[in-house]
Amino acid sequence: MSTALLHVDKLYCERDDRILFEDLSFSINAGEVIQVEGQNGSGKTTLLRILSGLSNHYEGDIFWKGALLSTVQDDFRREILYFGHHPGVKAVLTPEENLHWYAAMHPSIDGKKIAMALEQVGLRGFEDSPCHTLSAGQNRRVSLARLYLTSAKLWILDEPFTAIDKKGVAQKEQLILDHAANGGSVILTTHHELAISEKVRRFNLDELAGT
Amino acid sequence: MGIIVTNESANSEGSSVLSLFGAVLKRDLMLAYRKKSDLFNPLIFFLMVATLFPLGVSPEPDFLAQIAPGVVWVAALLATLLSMESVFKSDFEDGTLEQTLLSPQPLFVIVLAKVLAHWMMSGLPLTLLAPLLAVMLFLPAEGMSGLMLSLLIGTPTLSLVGAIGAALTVGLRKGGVLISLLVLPLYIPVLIFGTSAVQAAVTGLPLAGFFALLGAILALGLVLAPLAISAALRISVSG
Amino acid sequence: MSEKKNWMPRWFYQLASPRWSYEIMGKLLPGFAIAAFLLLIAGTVWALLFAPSDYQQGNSFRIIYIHVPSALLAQSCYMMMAIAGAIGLIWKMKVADMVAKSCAPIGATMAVLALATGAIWGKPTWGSWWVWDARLTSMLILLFLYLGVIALYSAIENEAMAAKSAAVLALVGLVNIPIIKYSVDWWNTLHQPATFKLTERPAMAPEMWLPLLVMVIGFYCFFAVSLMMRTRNEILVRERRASWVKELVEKQ
Amino acid sequence: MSFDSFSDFIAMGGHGFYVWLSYAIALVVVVINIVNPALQKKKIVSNLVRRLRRENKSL
Repeated sequence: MSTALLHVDKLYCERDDRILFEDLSFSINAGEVIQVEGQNGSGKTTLLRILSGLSNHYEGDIFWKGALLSTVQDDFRREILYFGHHPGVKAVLTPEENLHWYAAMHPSIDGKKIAMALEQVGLRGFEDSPCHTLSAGQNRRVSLARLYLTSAKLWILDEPFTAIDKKGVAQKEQLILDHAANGGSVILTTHHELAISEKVRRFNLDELAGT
Repeated sequence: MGIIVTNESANSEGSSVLSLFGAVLKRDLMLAYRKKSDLFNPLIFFLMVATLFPLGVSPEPDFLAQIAPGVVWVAALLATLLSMESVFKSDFEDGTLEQTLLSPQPLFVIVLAKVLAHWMMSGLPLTLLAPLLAVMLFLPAEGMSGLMLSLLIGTPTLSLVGAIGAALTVGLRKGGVLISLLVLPLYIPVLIFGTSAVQAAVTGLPLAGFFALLGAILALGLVLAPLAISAALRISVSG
Repeated sequence: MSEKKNWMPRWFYQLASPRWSYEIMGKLLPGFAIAAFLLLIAGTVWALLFAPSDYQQGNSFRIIYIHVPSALLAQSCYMMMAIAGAIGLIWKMKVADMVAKSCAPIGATMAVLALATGAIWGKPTWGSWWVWDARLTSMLILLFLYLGVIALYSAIENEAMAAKSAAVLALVGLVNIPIIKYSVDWWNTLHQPATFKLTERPAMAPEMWLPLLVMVIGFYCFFAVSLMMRTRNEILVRERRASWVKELVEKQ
Repeated sequence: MSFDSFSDFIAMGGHGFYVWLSYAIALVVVVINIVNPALQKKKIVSNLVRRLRRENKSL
C-alpha cells in the first residue's frame, strides 16, 4: 500500500435497489483537494458518509494510512473533520457553547481560539445569542468555524457553501487551499463554481456509476 | 465554562473521561433547562395518569391504598417512556448526533452521561413528586420510604433500558409508539420488584432484598445498556 | 474478505455465501420435511390414542403434547434468533441476518400456540381460561419480545439496518429473559399459593413422556423446515440482484 | 389403546372440546408456518420474473 492518506478499493454501494457506485477505487494524498461531482442522487453524500465512517453499508475496503479503516477507527476519528447536511448546531445553545461542546467531543478542536474563529466567520457580537435567533447561513457559519479551530488532517465537507455569501465562500476556499498547502487533505461536494478549481482534482460519480 | 478538553488533559486518561462525562452532562442539562416544556410535560403526565385511577376505578381510600404502589409505579414507568423519545431525537435531527458518533472520545461515556442527564430530568423529579401522589392515593405513611427509595433505584434502570429503545428508533419518523412496544416488556422486572418493595414497606416486611435486586439490575444495566445504546445509535445513524 | 478471516473454519464462510446456503438448504429441506411429517403424525396418534390419561387431569393431559413442544420451541427459537443476529452483527454475515429474521415469525406463532394451549388446558384444570401462572406469564412476555422484534423489522425499510437493529434488540431481550423469568416466578409464588401446576409433575411414566419426546423432536424438525423455507425466501429477496438468482429465476 | 370406542375417543372423558381445540389450533399454526413461506416464495419468484422481463426489455 502506498502512503496515501485515504485509499478506497473497489467500493460498492447500492441503495433502494440502485447501484450507486461499483468498483470505485481512488486515493486521497496529503495536500490534495478533491471535489466529488455528480447529479442529485448520484451518491455524493452517501460516499462522504461512508468515507467519514458514519455509514458502513458498502462492500469493498477503505484504508486509512495503509491500515484497514475498521481497525484504526479511533485514530481515524481523531484526524477527520466532517461537515454534513445538518450543521450539527444546537438551536438553544449559543455559538460559543456549541463550539465548546465540539471541543469536548473532538480533541482536534482547540477550544482556546473559539472567540477568534467566531470573528473569522463574521459572528462577532452573536456569541451570546442562542442559535435559533440566527439565520440559516449564520448557523452554518457556526459549524464552519470549526475549520479555523481544527487540527484534523482530512476534511470531509458536504455542501459547505450552501447559504453562505460570496465573500464567505472566497474566504473558505482560501482556507481550504491553506489547509492543503499545509499537508492536509479535503474532499468536498458543492454546487458552487469553485474559484480555485485549477487546484482541485475532480471526480465525477455519474461516469463511474454502473446502471 | 470548564468543559474544555484540551490535548494536554488527554494525558491523564481518567481526568479526561471525567471531564468528557461532565461536559456532556452539563450540555444536556442546559438544553433541558432552556427548553422547559420537555422537563415538565412528563411530570404533568405522571400526575394526570395517577388521577385517572380514583376517577376510573374507585375513590374508596382502602381500595386506593391497596393499588397505590402499583399505580404510582406504572405512572412513573409510562411517564419515563413518554420522555424517552426525545433523548436522541433532537440530536439526530440537527446533526449533533453524527458529530458525537464521529468523536474519538469513548461513546460509552458519552451515552452514559446522556442517560444520566435524562434521568436527572425525568426519574429524579418523578421520585421527588411521588409522595404527593402517594398521599392522594392514601398510601400508608410507612410505605413512603419504600416508594421513594425503590423509585430512586429503579428509575435509572428505566432510563437506561428506555434509551436502548430510543436509540433503535431514533431514525424513524413514528418512533414513539414503537419505543413503548420494544421497551415495555423489558420494564417488567423493575415494575415487579419496585411495587413489591413498596408493598413490603407498607406491611412492614424486610425491604433490603428488593433494593438489592433493583440495585443488581441497575448495575447490570449500567454495564450493558450503554453498549447496546452505542451500537444502536451507530446503526440508526448509518442509514 | 477471505484472507482476513482465514482463522474461521471453511464451512463457516461457505455458510456466509447466500448461494451456497440456498442450495444446501434446498437439499436438506426434503429430509427434514419427511422427518417432521412422520414424527408429528406418529407422535399425535400416540399422544391421542395410546398414551394413558393422567390420574388427576384425565384426558385434558393430552394437551401437554402440544403445549410443551411449542413452549420449548418458542424459547429456543428466541435464542437462535438472538445468536444468529449476533453473528450477523459481529461478522457482517448476511445469511445469519436472514436466519434471524426468519426465526421471528415462527417463534411468535409458537409462543401464541403455547399460550393458547396453556389457556385451553387451564380451563378444565383451574376452572378459568387464564391464570397468572408464572409459566404462562413469562411466555406472554416472550411473545411481547417477539412482537417488538417483528415491529422493528417492519418499521425500518433498509434491510441491512433493520437486521442490525433487530439483532441488537433480540440480544437485549436475551439478556433480559432470565431476569424476566426469575422476577415472574418470584412474583407468582408471592401472589399465588402453589396450586398444582400444568406441567411440573413428579416422574412421568415412560409411556407418557416417550410420545412427548417424539412430539418435541417432530416440532424441531418442523421448525427446521419452516425456518429453511423462510430463509431461502429471504435469500432470494435480498440477493435479487445477484446473477445466480437471475439464472435460477430464468430456469423456472 | 386407551379408549374403548370411537365415541369415547372423541369425548376424551368429557374434555374432548379442550383437547380437540388444542390440537386443531396446533394444526392451524403448523400449516400456516408451512403454507405462508410457500406462498411467499411463489410471490417472490413471480416478482423476480417480472423484474427480469422489464430489465431485458429496457436493455
